[in-house]
Amino acid sequence: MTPAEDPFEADPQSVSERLAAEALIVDVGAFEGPLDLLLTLSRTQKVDLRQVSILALAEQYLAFVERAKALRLELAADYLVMAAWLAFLKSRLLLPPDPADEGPSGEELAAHLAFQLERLEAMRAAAARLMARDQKGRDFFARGLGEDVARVRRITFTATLLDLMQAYARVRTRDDFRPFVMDRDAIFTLEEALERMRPLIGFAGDWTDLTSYLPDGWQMDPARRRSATAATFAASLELAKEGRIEIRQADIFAPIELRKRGPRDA
Amino acid sequence: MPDPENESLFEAPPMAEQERMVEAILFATAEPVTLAELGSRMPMGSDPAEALALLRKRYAGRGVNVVKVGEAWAVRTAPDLGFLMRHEVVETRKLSRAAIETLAIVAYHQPVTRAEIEEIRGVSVSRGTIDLLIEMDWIRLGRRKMTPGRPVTFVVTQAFLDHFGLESARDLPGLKELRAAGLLDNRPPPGADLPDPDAEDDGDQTDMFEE
Amino acid sequence: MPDPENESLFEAPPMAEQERMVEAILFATAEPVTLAELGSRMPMGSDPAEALALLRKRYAGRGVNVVKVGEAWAVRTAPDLGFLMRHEVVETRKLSRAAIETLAIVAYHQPVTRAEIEEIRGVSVSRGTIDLLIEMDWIRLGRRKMTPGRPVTFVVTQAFLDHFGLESARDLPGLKELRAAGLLDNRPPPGADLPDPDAEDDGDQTDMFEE
Repeated sequence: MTPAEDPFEADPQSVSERLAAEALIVDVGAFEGPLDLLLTLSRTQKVDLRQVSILALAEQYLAFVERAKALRLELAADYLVMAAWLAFLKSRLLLPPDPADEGPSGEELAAHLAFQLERLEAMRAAAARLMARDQKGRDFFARGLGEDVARVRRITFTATLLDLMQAYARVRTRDDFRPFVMDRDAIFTLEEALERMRPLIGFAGDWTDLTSYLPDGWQMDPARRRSATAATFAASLELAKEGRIEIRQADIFAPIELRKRGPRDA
Repeated sequence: MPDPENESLFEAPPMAEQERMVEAILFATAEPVTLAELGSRMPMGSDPAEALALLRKRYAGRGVNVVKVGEAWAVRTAPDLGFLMRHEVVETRKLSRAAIETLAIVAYHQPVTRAEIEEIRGVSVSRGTIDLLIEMDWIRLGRRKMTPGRPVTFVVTQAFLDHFGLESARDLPGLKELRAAGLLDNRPPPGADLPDPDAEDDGDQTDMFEE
Repeated sequence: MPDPENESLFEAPPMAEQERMVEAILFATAEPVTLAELGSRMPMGSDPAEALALLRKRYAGRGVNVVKVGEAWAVRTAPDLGFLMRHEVVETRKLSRAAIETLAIVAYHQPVTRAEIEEIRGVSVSRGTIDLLIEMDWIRLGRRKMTPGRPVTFVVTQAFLDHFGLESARDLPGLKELRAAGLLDNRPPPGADLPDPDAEDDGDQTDMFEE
């Protein structure tokens, strides 16, 4: 970026420059976004990227956008965002710095843009060098023939990271796609049992049969009753551990009874 | 021996170079190679027979040998070292959908209880699925959870991390990132409206209470 | 060096024999093999590192070479003989420019986040590009970055190194020059005037790990 350069040098566009701009507009779909276009424009300055005039580049870009507008070409939003930003940058570069302004200077912004262009150019070159390397299966080769010595067949199951991530995505988004259904209507969880029992035991002054704590509608179906009983029993053990209730059973297979444990009993 | 007339017309590579060529071709080719094929692939004026004889001598007594297979030639492991090759071929099978989903939930939510896995998958997890994943050494038992009932939890193993090339389970991308990377279609999964493909697991839902 | 105590307990084969074993294993396997894998397949008390060093020297300049791929070892044909293998070339999928550039950025900037890739390329990474590179087993997930949002990062794989004949990512062409020129620095834009490319990743992606 060379601020000393005459800012109006690029203004009266030569015929060839205008033709070049026309060609760019025809190709706009071929660019991968504004940065790509800016990099292409910067090449028309025919200088080392480190010497590129960001001001001239901004002018070129703005001219490009104007022309596209005149031709009623639909430009993607990010091209217009970049145009607005470059117009802002241009004004910063042309106007004397405002001492009251705390933001980055025009020079800093221009230097960063130059850095971005140079970095993108460098990565393009690096990509080209990478692809030009000797590649396996093209320039050098791995063993072509499998060994046919006696083999022990062992079955292993395999999955890729992609399978794993897709499976998780599928599970976590399944509910987005279907009406809510209770999949486990025959399972009463320990957490549910605890939630149900905590408020109820406050009223259980005397010994009460455990089965009276089963939720409504869970007594009839055997599977549901079994699940609810197990969960309620486990929950009462938990409450007993917390010191909130006492449990007793008169005999083997006799009903299990529980009652609230008063604070004085503790 | 190379034809002296050919030698004057086409500068054949030195014999050491020809031997290198035969070596590379035999190594990389999926099928045993005949002398004629060798000759057609090497530069004009080469003498594959002599190069092969030299190569054969060079590999005599080594860990791999140049052997004749019918009318063709190949590099093979020395027969006395076959025992080293026992692990070479393992039959691999894709994990079932139930297993991969269970595995994914353990990886993303560890330590996770069986009840939590079922909560997230929306169907019960058959015991075989957990057993298989444990047997594969991809999940193992973690600490018991400090919640009522102190249920056992499952966590993923080092072998799991190695297999999936992860440094830690925390490096797995989140849902947002999956969506951003295009791994997460916003379409319903195939079969979402069809009978649940996991129905196979739904049968013995109650078995966990019969333990 | 072999542990002298082990040596007395388990009679390790002579070094020449160990070299043959390493030779057989490396020849038989298309995938690179780590020293640990070699050790686990060889008899107790073997010293795969020394055997490998001998083998490597033996194959220097031959038609096939012993090459280092990341932390593993493989036998590959010498690159100068590629012209002989025209029959073996399998047409590989032509990568898009976006995919090639994304791959290069991951290789040179790793570990790199998706937002950083987009910042460098100036466009969002198109749907499926990352997906494709993961599927080809050329990039994989690395550690999460210790920045707000803890975004996932991408790094290149051993298969990538193997494909491009690199011992390690440090051997990428021009890496030193790029680093010296400061072109691999993560330089944030001055001020907040440019739209922050990281903004989208700053969301609640950690929420899934919070109980």
